[in-house]
Amino acid sequence: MSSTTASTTGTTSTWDKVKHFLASNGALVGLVGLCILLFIATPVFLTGPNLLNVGIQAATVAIMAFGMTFVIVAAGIDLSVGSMAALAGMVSAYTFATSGWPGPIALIAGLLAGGLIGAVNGFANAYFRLPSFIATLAMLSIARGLTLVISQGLPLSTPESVNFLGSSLGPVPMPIVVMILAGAAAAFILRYTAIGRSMYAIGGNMEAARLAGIPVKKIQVTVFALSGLFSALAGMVLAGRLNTASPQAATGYELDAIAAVVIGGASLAGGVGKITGTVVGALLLAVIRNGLNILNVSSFWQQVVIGVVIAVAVGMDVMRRNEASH
Amino acid sequence: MSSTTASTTGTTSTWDKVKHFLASNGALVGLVGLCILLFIATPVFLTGPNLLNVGIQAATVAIMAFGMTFVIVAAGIDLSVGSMAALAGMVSAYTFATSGWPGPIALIAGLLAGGLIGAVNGFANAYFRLPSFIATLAMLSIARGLTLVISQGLPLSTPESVNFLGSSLGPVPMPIVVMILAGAAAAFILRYTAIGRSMYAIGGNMEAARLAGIPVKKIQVTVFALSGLFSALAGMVLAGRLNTASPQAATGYELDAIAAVVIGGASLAGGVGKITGTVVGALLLAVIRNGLNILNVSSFWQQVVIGVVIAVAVGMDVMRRNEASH
Amino acid sequence: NRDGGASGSDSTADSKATGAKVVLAVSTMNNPFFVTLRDGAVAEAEAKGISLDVSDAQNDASTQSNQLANAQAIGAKAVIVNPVDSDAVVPAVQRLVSASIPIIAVDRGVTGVEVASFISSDNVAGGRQAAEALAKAMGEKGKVLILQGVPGTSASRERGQGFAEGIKAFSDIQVVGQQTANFDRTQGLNVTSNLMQAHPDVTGIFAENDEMALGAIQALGAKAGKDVMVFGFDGTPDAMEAIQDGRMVGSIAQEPAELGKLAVDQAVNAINGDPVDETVPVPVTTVTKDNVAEFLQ
Amino acid sequence: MTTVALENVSKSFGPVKVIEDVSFTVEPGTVHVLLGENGAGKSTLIKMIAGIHQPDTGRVLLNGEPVTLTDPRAAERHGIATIHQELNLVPSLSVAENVLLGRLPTKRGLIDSRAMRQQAQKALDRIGLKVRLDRRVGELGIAQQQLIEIAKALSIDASVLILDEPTAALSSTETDQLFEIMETLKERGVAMIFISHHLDELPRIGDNVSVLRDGKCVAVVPASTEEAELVRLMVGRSIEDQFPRRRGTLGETLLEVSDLNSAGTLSNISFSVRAGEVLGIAGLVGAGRSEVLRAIAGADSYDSGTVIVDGTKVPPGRIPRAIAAGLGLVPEDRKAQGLVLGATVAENIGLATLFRRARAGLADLRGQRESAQRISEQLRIQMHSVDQQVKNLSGGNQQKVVFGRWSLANSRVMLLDEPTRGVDVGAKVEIYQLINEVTENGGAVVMVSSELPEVLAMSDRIAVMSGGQITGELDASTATQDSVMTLAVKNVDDTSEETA
Ligand SMILES: Nc1ncnc2c1ncn2[C@@H]1O[C@H](COP(=O)(O)OP(=O)(O)OP(=O)(O)O)[C@@H](O)[C@H]1O
Ligand SMILES: Nc1ncnc2c1ncn2[C@@H]1O[C@H](COP(=O)(O)OP(=O)(O)OP(=O)(O)O)[C@@H](O)[C@H]1O
Ligand SMILES: [Mg+2]
Ligand SMILES: [Mg+2]
Repeated sequence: MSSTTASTTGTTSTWDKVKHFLASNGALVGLVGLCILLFIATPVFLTGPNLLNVGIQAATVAIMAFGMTFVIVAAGIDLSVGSMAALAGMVSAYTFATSGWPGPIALIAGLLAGGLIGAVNGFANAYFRLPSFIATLAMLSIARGLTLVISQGLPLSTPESVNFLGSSLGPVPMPIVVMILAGAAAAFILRYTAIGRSMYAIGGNMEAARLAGIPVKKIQVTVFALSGLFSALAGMVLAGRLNTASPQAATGYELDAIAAVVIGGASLAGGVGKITGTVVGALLLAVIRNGLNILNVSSFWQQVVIGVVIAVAVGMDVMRRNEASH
Repeated sequence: MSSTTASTTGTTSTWDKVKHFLASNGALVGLVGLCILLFIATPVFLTGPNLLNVGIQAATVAIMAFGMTFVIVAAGIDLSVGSMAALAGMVSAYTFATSGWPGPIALIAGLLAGGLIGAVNGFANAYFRLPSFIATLAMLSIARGLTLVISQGLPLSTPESVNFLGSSLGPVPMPIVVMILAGAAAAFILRYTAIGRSMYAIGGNMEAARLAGIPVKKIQVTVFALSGLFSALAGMVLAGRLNTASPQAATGYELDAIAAVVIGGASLAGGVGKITGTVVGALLLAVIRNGLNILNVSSFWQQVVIGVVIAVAVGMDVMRRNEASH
Repeated sequence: NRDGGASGSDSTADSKATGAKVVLAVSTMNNPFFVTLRDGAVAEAEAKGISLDVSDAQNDASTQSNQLANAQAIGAKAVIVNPVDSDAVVPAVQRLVSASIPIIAVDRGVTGVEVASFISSDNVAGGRQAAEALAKAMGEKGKVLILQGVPGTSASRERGQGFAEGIKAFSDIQVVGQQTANFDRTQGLNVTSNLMQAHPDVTGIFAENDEMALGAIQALGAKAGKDVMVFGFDGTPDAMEAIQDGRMVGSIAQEPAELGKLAVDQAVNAINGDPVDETVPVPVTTVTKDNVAEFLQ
Repeated sequence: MTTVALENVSKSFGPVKVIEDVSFTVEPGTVHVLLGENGAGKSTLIKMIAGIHQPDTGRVLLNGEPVTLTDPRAAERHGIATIHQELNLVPSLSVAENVLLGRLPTKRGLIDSRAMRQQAQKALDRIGLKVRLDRRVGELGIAQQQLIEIAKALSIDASVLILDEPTAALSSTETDQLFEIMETLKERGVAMIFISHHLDELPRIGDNVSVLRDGKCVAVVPASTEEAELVRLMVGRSIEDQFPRRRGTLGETLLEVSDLNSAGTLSNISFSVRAGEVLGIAGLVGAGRSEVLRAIAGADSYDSGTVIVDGTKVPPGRIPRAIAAGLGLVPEDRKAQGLVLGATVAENIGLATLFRRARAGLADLRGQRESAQRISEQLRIQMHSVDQQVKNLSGGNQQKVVFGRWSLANSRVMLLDEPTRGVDVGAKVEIYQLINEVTENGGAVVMVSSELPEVLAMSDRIAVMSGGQITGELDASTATQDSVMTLAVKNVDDTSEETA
């Protein structure tokens, strides 16, 4: 192998890169396969407007799942993302409606609320040593309750600044733009910052991280605060698409967000996970739903099919990885 | 310490046992505390009928959580318990309605359906190496879809044999009886059978268990099959209480079941967990909801309070355990 | 272009609509009410020879928004929407309207948008009717419990609001507790059991849907219909049976199948360019033992 | 130049007093050795200097000034670097990131990956470790991981360096390299604390030795003190024979391995072992010795070849079948592979026989407890009771628990992978006695070890491996360290581990 000529090495290395990319973004194969199947089944699937549709539909879960990626890489779990998203949207709408603050300030207030709630999760996890499952399960309930209390159960109109995030700028849908920017930011944090790298260290071996002088607790708080912030952003996109902050928004999204991250190759045991994988996971979920809709699969069978596709997509990835390791 | 006289040793040892029981059933302290608070707030809480109420309401989640305890002890997770419960009830009602099988056979058919679906989870986890989170998330969707397909979305009447499980035998509510029997069976399996003991070994260190010749994969299949079976039983109790198998029954119960197990002192990392703890966890959840109902707390605030109580109960347990280890 | 493809082949009265694709976006299929609504629509679509795609938003406003976007992508000629949330559905509907796809709203409206047709039964009015009927059954005095639906949903809000307005008229009736049971039968059972502990002297229960009402009568056991009057909402088959048996005193029947049928009719009219009724009120009927026979098939 | 000292420190965990009134001083440029049996308190002692534990009473002094080291970071700020006994690496991260864990070089808040690679490469070069910087640490063998752990500590420019059993997982070549580095650090005036169970290493690198027994310092002696005297101070009695191998007559062939091949790791492995015999397997780190044992035991599958145990053919990758045929594997990493740390002694001993002894599906819990009791007495496992969690036992006693499991399972062929790694001299002799008992009862032993004296003295025959092959077999009575090493470096054309 060391005897290959320079030129061959050159091509090999590009090909190797492709192979490596595929190998480390396993669900991508599943996603592409699914898209091909859907295209065969119905040509509508591959039209530009429909693909934009899929992108828009993936955006909310994807943005939440970026935050969730931090949490899962650091060996935690965050069940409160959906509730935090709803709360953040509601805070924006409420402050805008009652305080008369300008829209952008209301938007920022909502985002901060998400970050703050997330930090509370992190605090409970790091300093009060509540398992993250319990801390965020409690917050799932608390944040949803607060949303209802604030809104008195009524949907509220969101300010223009929030609606902008859900609208289209000419032909370009803002949710996709926000997803791309948020994904880039998340990938950047995970890959290039010291905090991002320590998330992997904490998730991979918390004791080693602690002994190496990494401020584990502070980073745990940061991780959950980031998850809150990204959830809040997702909540803004969601509310923006509907021009409305609804007290029931994003109910149950936690499972979708976690699924996106895990389908993307992360391990719930921590230490492993990538933003590119998470994007693929979120797209996979959106494509499945979009495809089943277009094919008019009965809503009862739809759930069966969704489950099977998730299992098969992840299963293929697992098998491929096992083969690669032989 | 070795110099204590025989008589003192005697008393110490009983007291030690009590202390040990409390220490290893931490959430019990939280449960008792909560009960006292509720009693102070409203004397109705501690009346016999209300306590039976709480017991009945805890039963469904508790029975599911027994199965979940196996799974979590063996370092897995089962998100499909609610869906399996609904499917099992529906299978009973449907076979009874369409095949004309006698009620008890329909009941058994439902239970077997649960066990089978659980075994599929286990198979996907052990042999196809799907992370249990993904395998059971897929099954959450698949089993619910199948339930809807079978029922065409409409509730069906359940046979007498199922209704019996939800009824009262004189003053004795059957759900509580079933819970106690199921709990005893689960505790027996975990404590006294080879399979139960190996669940702890697998959850504690899967590689060590494998190298010691424990048939890890087979036991994983068993664990999930048991979870399916217990969920199915829970589904029967649920359907029996309503005399109806509803396609939407037990939606979202997975979080409650997991919470009961974790509140009861199990670790999601595996290797730790007890049925007595799980019972306490399930009772705690039921008591909170019952108490808030009785106190007529606004439904908006209720969710906030539930979250806070869960966090505080588990938090107290964590703190107490940390102190004990100092 | 799109219209051109569908026309031409046939020239009978329903020519344009025959074979045309119509999407029915339902808020949730987790509730027998909407299942019945769908069945009514599907039957009518078959009769009229149109192809009806049904999507289920599982009570999630943004899923519904996705599904409405998908409807446009697959070239629907008309869209029947049963909004999860009247406010949240607005942007998605506006996109369809600007693509000149006729919209028929069913059961719930679309706030501030002029849809081609709105077919509804009035939840607030239904709540008021429920209050009156329940009060009558209770002898216009006593204590009442309210089982609320999923907090924050429009159905829960409107029915609750109507009931509250209606019950005010009866000064001897006192609402002693209102708790959510999330439109779920099991929770209806649990919450009622709990509330009866605190308020054993209650003589009336209003549930914001029949599922919770059926849970409540299960909790009451023999007391149901004798000591405690339970009133539901929706008029599902199970509830009708319970009314017949006397375990439930009544429900507000909305004739969901009729809603679905009328929606399809309006959609066909819109596609054919025939006149469309802007609003089609479907009466809500107070069902009690007196008139339940009419509703039982 | 820092002088580090402990002054009358004591430390308890709960009611158990682990360190009692210990003092010592380490001058710059010297190596202070801590010696003691497993569980004597050596690691606990150094953890008080590393900022992990705080003494209950007494003080830590740096240059005569008392300091409070609240966490590992504080210790590092004072120039104290520690190589802990347990590997503290992140398996999913690269070699480079592990070497610089917690100290990644940054530029404007971002990781400076070029500086990171340079610094990491420098650290690896220093200890002569040749692995690619971007390999995931989880893929490396335990010895290489240990070397990375060392590189990690050395890359901190420390004035105090603590080494807690750094040589336990190393073979002699790497140990030599480590000692060379320690010599240069001595010249630079670094104060070092060194812990090892290999007594022969003490005079080579140490200056003074503090001997701990049950948490108390029983003597401070120069490192040149005779081994026998050190042993006596340590265990409170003298040990006549450090390698008490009792050879007997050989019986029929119990284990026959022919032509084992596994792509990338093993080629043409053949050997046989007879009843009453100990076959030692020697070789350098990464030679594939562990892979041989794992393949035989069914832990890993292989491509071709046969394994016959006591006349029964064992199929590849079937652990329960291998165990039923009489094989027992004592794996190299007892914590990760050998023990369920949270479970009790009895449960760990009874793990392999859990199903075999079960009646009607019920575990024979009473029988398990009684057998565990009997076996831990036989093996002299030190513990409060068989209901104690194994994680609270000392390393040597943990190893005996794994032994005990196979003893209970009546395994006739024992596969031992580094059976005395991290085990104190006293316990080592006891493990050797266990090996003797196996062979005297008609069993056979295959022992992989990186400690040449151990292999030479305890084996009857020695197979030497290199690059996944057996490069030769020697009779133990005539073999020497040199003859083994010659075979161990034969045909090492291993290019798989090039530097990046
Ligand atoms: N965190 C802890 N909690 C309770 N007991 C502990 C703790 N750490 C160590 N011990 C106990 O303290 C004693 C000394 O342990 P230590 O690890 O210092 O021994 P050691 O001399 O390093 O042994 P070895 O040679 O096996 O490494 C042991 O009995 C051990 O079980
Ligand atoms: N999980 C793994 N993935 C990739 N390579 C591995 C893995 N485990 C071991 N290796 C490599 O396989 C080769 C053989 O390792 P093995 O552990 O068998 O060596 P050994 O002779 O037992 O030495 P040691 O003293 O390290 O145990 C080494 O190059 C090692 O790095
Ligand atoms: Mg030690
Ligand atoms: Mg090895």
